[in-house]
This record gives sequence, C-alpha cells and structure tokens, in this order.
Amino acid sequence: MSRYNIRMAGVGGQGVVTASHVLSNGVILSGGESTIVPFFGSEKRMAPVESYVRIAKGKLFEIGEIIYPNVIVIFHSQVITHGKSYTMPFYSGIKDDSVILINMPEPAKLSADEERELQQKRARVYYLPATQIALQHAGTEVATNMAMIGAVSAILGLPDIVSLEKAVTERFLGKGIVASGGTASLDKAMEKNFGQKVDLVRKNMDAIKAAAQFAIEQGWVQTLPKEVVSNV
Amino acid sequence: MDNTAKQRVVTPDYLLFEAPRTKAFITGSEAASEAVRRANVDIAIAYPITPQSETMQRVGDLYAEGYIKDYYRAEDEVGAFSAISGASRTGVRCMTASSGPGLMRGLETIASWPGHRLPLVFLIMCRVINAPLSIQPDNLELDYMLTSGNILLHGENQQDFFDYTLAGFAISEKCEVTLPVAVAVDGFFVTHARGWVEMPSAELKLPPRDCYSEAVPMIDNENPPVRIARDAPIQKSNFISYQMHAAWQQEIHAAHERSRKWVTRYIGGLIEVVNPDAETMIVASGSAVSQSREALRQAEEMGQRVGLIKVKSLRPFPTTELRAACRHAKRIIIPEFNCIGWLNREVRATLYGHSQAVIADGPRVYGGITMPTELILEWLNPRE
Amino acid sequence: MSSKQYHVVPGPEGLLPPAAACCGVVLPEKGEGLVEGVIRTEGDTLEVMARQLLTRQNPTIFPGPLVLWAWREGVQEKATSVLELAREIPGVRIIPMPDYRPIYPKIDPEAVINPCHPNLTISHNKIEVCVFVGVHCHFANITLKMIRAGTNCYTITLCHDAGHEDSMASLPFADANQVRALTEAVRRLKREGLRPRYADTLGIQLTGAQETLSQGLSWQPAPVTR
Amino acid sequence: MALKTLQVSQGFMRFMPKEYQDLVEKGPFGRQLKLSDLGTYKEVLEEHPMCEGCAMAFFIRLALTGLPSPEHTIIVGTAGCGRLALSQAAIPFVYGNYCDTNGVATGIKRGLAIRFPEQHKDVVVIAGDGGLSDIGFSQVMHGWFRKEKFTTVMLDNEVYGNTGGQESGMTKRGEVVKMAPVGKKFDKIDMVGLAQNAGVAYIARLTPTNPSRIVSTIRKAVLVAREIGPSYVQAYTSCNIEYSIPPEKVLDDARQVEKERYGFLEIVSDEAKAFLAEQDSKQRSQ
Repeated sequence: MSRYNIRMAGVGGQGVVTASHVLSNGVILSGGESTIVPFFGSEKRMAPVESYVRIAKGKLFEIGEIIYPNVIVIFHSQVITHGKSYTMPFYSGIKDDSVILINMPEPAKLSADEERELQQKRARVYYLPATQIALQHAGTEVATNMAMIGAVSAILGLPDIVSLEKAVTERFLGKGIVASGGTASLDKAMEKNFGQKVDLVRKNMDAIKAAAQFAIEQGWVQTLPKEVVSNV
Repeated sequence: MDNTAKQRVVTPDYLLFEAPRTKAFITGSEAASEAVRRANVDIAIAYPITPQSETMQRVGDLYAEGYIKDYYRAEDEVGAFSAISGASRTGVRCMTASSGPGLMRGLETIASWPGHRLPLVFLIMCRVINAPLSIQPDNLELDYMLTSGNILLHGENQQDFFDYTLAGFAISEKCEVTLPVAVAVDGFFVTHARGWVEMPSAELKLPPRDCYSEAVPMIDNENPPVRIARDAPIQKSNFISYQMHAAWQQEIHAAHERSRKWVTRYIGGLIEVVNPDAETMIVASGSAVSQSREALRQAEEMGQRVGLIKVKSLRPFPTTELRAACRHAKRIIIPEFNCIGWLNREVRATLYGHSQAVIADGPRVYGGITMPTELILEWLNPRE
Repeated sequence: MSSKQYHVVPGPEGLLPPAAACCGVVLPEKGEGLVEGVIRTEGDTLEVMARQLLTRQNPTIFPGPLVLWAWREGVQEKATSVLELAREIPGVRIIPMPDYRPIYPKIDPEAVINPCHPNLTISHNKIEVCVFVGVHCHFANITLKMIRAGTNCYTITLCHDAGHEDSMASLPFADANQVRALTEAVRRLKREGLRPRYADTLGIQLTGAQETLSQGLSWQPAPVTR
Repeated sequence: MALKTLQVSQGFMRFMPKEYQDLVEKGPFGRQLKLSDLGTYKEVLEEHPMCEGCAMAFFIRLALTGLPSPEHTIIVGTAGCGRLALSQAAIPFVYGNYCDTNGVATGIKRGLAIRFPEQHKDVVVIAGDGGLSDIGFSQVMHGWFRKEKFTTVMLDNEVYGNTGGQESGMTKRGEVVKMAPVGKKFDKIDMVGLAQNAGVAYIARLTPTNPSRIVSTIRKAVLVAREIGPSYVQAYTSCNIEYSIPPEKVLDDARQVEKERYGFLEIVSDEAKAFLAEQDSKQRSQ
C-alpha cells in the first residue's frame, strides 16, 4: 500500500494550490484517498505558497501541514535560491529515501553541506524543465503547474493518467474548486489565452502527458524502497 | 492641585511591609482607590458598570485632587481597554477596572495585553455574566481570565484589595514579567461592604514606572529601535518563521513562571494555610475564603479540626504549594461563587497523581446567592 | 514542573522545545550567572562563556538596539566594551540586530539577525557560539528559543536586566563592567595556554555583506516612480 | 530629541546593514523636506509586500513623505492591507486588535503628553475603511467628540481588500461584492459629514491623483492635530484586485472617480485656518 506526504512549494500565481487540488482529486477519482491543505503568507506580492497533499490507497487520518514529507515538489527555483518557503532549507524535514522534483532545466547549485545532507538522506533529486514543457506543449507557461503534477503522477504511479485527466476536466469544465479570488481572475485570462475551455483541458493534458513522458524517459519511475512504502 | 508632587517616593517593599499603618473601616471600593492614591498612577480610564463604578469614580476624584495626571470616561469597555493599552505602550503607569459583562465585552482586548507585553493593573469587581441579567456577585468571569495570559490575583477582603492592587503595579513592571496584573474581588461582598483596612500614610507613593527597564521598547520615539513594529502581526509567512508565534506564546507562559518570585514576595506567598495538619481541607479563593474561615470556626466549636488553603494567586497558580499543603489530606472541599467550579477544576488538575484525598465537587453558589457557612459545614460532613 | 533538573544545552531540540522557565529553571540574582540551567557564580559563568567563545566554530557577537544606538548615557561605554571583547576573540564576527520588525522580503543573513527568523543567520554563517548583548528581553527570549529549536549554537547572553533561562550561559544585570570582566576572562584563558580555535586569524572578521558595504557606501536615491 | 535614537554607537557603523547606514546618513529625520526632494534622500519606507501597482501603497509612500516630524511620529494601524507597508517603515508602528486604532491612539497621545510635555509627538492612525467606518466606528467618533489631538487617515478602497473583497460601510450603494451578493443596499457612509458634525478641526477628502496635494494635506492634518484638535483625511485608494482595475489603469480610475464623486474637499475650522495661515507665513519667511 502506497502513502505519500507531498509538500509542494512555489510562489503566488504559479497555480501551486490548483495543481495540488487537481492531483488530489485525481487520486480520489482513481479510487484512492487524498487530502490537501493549502498555506500562503499574508504578502500580496512574491508570496510563497505551499500546499500539502497526502495521497494513499487506504484511509487517511492526518491533517495539517506536512513537516516531514517524503515527496517535495518545487515549482519555482526561488524556493531554493531565495529560501522562498516557510522553512529553510527547502528540503527541511525530509524523510530518508524521498523524492524531490524541482522545476528547473539544469540542476541547482547547492552548497556542499546541502549536497551532503541530501545524500545522507538518500534523496532522489529530479530536475524537470516544466516551464519549457508547458510552453512547448500547451503554448503557455501558465500550464507549468500541470507539467509538475504530470511528472509527479508518473513518478509515484498515483494517480493514473486517466484519473488525472478526469480531474483536469472537472477542474476546468465545472465542479472544480477555485483556489482563490486571484485564481478566478487568472482563469479568465487563461480562457482568453486558450480560446476555449475544451481547448484548455486538452492543452493542459498535453503538458501533463509530456511531463509524464519526460519522467519515464529519465528513468524516474521506480517503486520506493520497501521500508518507506510500509512506514509512510 | 498637584498632590502627587507632595507625596514621597518609597520602595514597594517599604510601602507594603515596613511603613507604619493606620486602621480604617472602609469599603472595598474605598480600599482600592486608596491603593491607587499611593500607586503613583499616571492615567486611569473609566467606564461605568455596577459594582465597579464606585471605585473608578473615586479614582476620578483622585484625578481632581491631583494624585493622577490624566483620567477620562471612555466610550465603552473596548475603548477604555484599548486606550489603556496605548498609554501603557508609552511607558506611563496606568490602570482601569470592570465587572462581569463589561469584562466580557472587553475580553479580546484584555487577552491581547499579555502578548503585547503591557504592564498595567486591571481591577475586577466580579458580577454575574450570564443571561438573564443580574448585578449580583458571582465570579464566573474569572474562568475566562484564567486563560487570558494576565496575572490574576483574587483578594478575599478589603485589605487584600488594597494590598494586592499596590503589589500589582510592582509585579507588573518587573522586566522579566512585563505583564498586566488583574486584581479581582467579589462584587458587593467586598466592594460595597466595609471592613478593617490597615494602610500606610497617604503621603507615600510607589516609585514611578521605570519603562526603559522592561522586556520591550517603549513607543515614544525616545528609545531604540526606530523601527519598532513590536506589535507586528506575526504569522507564518516567508519572512517570519513558523515558530515565532509559538515562541512568543511560550514567552508569555515563561513570564508567568518568572512572576512567581515577585507575586510570592509582594503578596506574601501564593497561598495561606490555616490548620495545615488537618485531614479535611477547604481550598478557596476570594470571599469564599471568609465564609470558610467562619465554617472552620464553627466546625472547631463542634470539635472538628478543619484546614483551609486560601489561594491568593490564580495565575500563576500555586502548583507546588498546593501539592505540598494537600499531601496529607483525606478530604478536600472547594466552595465557590460560580456554577462552573473553575477552582475545583484547577485543584483537581494540580493534585492529580499528587494526593490520595477525595475531592468533593463543591459546594457552589451562583447567580448572586450568598454562601451560607451551613452549606460548607454540610459538605465537610456529608451524610453517607 | 518537573523535579528533575532541566538542562539548557545546544540544540537542535526539535520542532518546539519548552521554555526553560516552564521547566523549573530560575533566573540568577545579581552577582550570579546561569550555565545550562544551573545557577553558578559570576566568575564561573564568565569562564564558561570565555571558553566557549574561544573554542567553538564561528564565534559571533549579536549586538542589539540597546548597544547599537547611542541613545542615552552609558551606551557608548558599553558599546566600546563590546568592541574590546570582540578584539580578544580571534575570528569573531559582529552581526547586528538593529530592530525587531519582520523584514520583507527576507533577511540578508550576513547583514542582520532578526527575531522573526534568527535561525537563518545562525545556519547560514554556521555559527556555533554567539553572544547577545543589548537586545530587549522579550525579543531575546523568543530568539533564543528558536535558535535552540533549530540549531546547534551555544548561546551566551549578557543581559542588562534579569537574564535569560533559554541561553546556555547568561549573566544578568550586565553593564560595561561585566562585559569587561568577560573580556578579562578571555584574556586569562589565553594567558593560561588555551589556544583559540582561530588563533591565526587577526581581528574582527567582516561578513561578505559587510565587506561589500565597507568598500564604500552604495546609497542611491530610489527612483521616483510608483 | 529623538534623533539620538538614530545615532549609531561609535565603532559599530561598519557592521550596520545598508538600510540603516543610509537612514542615518541620508534619512529624512530632523529636516524639512518637500515633495521635490523625493529621490534625494533615504525614505522611511522599505520594500514591502503590497500588490504591484497598488494605489494604497502609492498613497502611503507619499503620506509618509508628508509627515512634518517623522522622528516624533507614531503610526497606529490595524488589520488590512495598509499595515503590510506601514510595518516596514522607520516610524514606530502600533498594531493592536480589531477596532481599537483610535482608542489606542488616544492612550498613546495622552501617555506621551504626560511624559514629554515640552515635546510635540504626532500620533497618526492610518487604517482602512472597514477598520474605521465599521468595526472601529465607535472609537473614531468618540475620539472626535473628545477632541483627541491626533490624525485619522482612512485608506478608503471601498471594500475589505485584505480579507478578499467583502462589502464595507464605505462600499458604494449597489456594488456587488462578497457579502453583498445582490448589491450593497445602503449608501456609502458619509464619514466626512460625520467628522464635520463631530467638530473635527481639519477634514480633507482626496484621491491619489496629485502627489503634492497628498503631501500637503497630510502635513496640514498632522500640524492641526498637534496644535488645534482632531483631523481626518479620507483618501480613495482603490483595490485594483477586487475591483479588477489593471495596474496601469489605477491612476486613470482615480481620476475618473475624483471627477465623478471623490473631488478634493477641505473643511477647516476657523481656528485651524488661522493656525495654518500662520504656519504658511512662517514657512515663507524662513
């Protein structure tokens, strides 16, 4: 039975919360269990955003923010370079044998200490050019968040791509959750960008699938070691 | 009339323990205002509510006589408590007072004083708070004060009201404390009743507030840093750690612990014990202590030895003192003037695992009813 | 309150360690000091402080507003005594806490330490021993708790008032005389043969941010646009 | 003199962060600066987390520039967007509870008057329309009735911006915002009229279209509060997020609103008029 505690971090406007809702709903639609808790600061600009997604095939009880994650998803390089996160460093609290997915085309320059700590934790750090994938496959970097969860679903095998597509459709064609007032106005802008909602879903799915493919090609898809699977 | 200029500054220890005292037969309201006369208060802000009004209008007279530098009647309790918090931030000594419903109305502000690290004295003349309305004594409001972060002293009589009020200023302004001190008495039974009060000369007063020796900077543009923002909203954010608000709250609890030393010194211990060796103990605070003293006297006449623990300080709570005083007890009763039994709850939590005694769930009176000593005696010797 | 003695030692202590005052640690009287939660003589306390400052990694002095700003008589004397102390600790840095506001968007850990996120400065500079002097007690206590929670820094406080339970070594009612007494303790340990960890380093070390600034003030008028 | 709190102890300047070195050497304290000096000195406001293009942030920057003695000024605020910038200024900022700004300001003003009878201390409340016209209404009005000598500045964005766009008393009638699902059913509260009735000595209403007017209005309001009686400034500071105003159109919107219903208005008592005229002639003769 798989259980993942996913901490997603980015900056305001990147759709971190929206992505976490879609990912979470995808898991629910696939028959699994999931909860999400979003968190943002009171800043009106450059606000750090974190969203905590728990996914599992069995029952979930825990609530609240995830302080000890086994999956960390970084939507923006500033989370690392500026410490744009509630906690420093960006991997604080990480459990052994965890996955870190970072939206960057090239590996980040980490300090020797950081490299060592991540190594000690046997963390697998993956760099995904999500913004580039979004631009190339959806025609807009607004779909970066979709690329990120596409890769997450490929790496974890949860949710499956069909369920994720259902979640995307629900999110953009109705019944979906609107993360915030800012998200509502962003939606309007996106509709303008994409022309039509249906088109929007298709392009988001293109970004998701391309990112998932990228993850598969990079060989990131692997089952977590047994002790993690049973402990988390 | 600047009478305060004619008063002589003496140390709190001298004023409280050494200065010669004379006896007066006065009401609790008079006792409180006589304490304020000697407390070198800069600002007092009033808002009427029974049974508090008499004290604060007497304090108004002190302003007219020049014992206080500023005084006004505020628009309501929230206005009074807010303005007092502003004044305290500037480093002047200040006080206000309220009763039951007024206290409840101002509770958001009251509960913010400790976090803002505001030294001040808040007098509470307890009164019924529940609907239907009543002006009678009942100290249920102190239950809300217990979790407010304020230091909370509960006086038994007019003498305590005088002494604790003066002590309150001294405790409140200690650097390692820097917290508001609430001094409560039961309304009417203390405020409107007369009793003997021994007081030092009115020509003496406490030293002025030494605001630059406190835990936070003053809002006066005369002390650093210029960017104070000492009340900045502290919430989990990118530029404020997760732990800051938590550490801030811990600091308030820590300040309560540090206040033990000063509360003990200035009001002579957190508890008073009568007949410490008795197997049946009464634990009480406020005017329930007076009723218990009489019950104890009557029990002794009937040949029963009963002990009494007067809890003087509710916050900080006399944890170690109470455990020690109850170690040998077989039966404990806790008479209270409220329907909830907040003292009962506190005592049970404190003694859990530290005492073999049976702790009775009462006796209690509430809604303005007095506590007859007969009721206490009945609870001392329950019919099996 | 526990009957067992609570020891205040370098962390990391975890998510939310208790306040030492709530664990039975009490403040020292004038003439005493507090070492790891235990009351000691002033002399013993100074010796512990001096030894830690000379032997642990990246010693740093954090002067607060009450030392940084010459706002009343006596401050300059204390400030000067702090600089004298710094000169006796090879390799020491001085990073100020000039105010307490939450600094947006983020502190520069080489320029300041801030009570809203003190562990950032400690971690970034790998500071394993520090001295707080001239910080208002409320903010000092908050800072000390957060440092103990998340770092392995040995915290020393020279408090102008009653002292701090949450620092590993604390001296209450410390004015210029107590600072000078600590300087003397540092000198004595060196005379007695203690080789400082950074014996080969001369003088006070500037942080990167301070070096940039000392190469000339970089003030530029802010653009007058909205 | 409070400038002593800006003197760095000898030997420590080299360790001070840049912003403080600048503030000490190029700050606005203890000198009379004009709007045209903007850009030649280090302002009190640091980088802050308010929205890009926000009219309120723009107004706050200029309002702080207009303070006649920043070194003796205390700002009182409350919940709302404005405090995000105000707490980043080199002026002591007090943030208490909900509704309490004008009570707190009363206490601060009176406390400082006791401690520093010879030194004027300017207390300025800067808070939103919700904070002053709704939850804090009673304390605003009673402060005016009592003739408390401090300034109240309303940042009127006609909505609860910080909590996400709910109706406030200052929202226009008919406006559909959160908690007014079918449109606001009563008129915008006439705080200017109420101030006049309460006997406020200096009242001004303005929009952020004219920077020098903001600076001079704040200056006048603070000086009148220092010497004569309460002063009130009501500034239209649109919320471009909640009212969907593109950031580059914020000033156009302000000009439009100014023309339609928010024209510059000054109501000055005779005593305040005489005082301001005297101040003017003093300044001219300098």
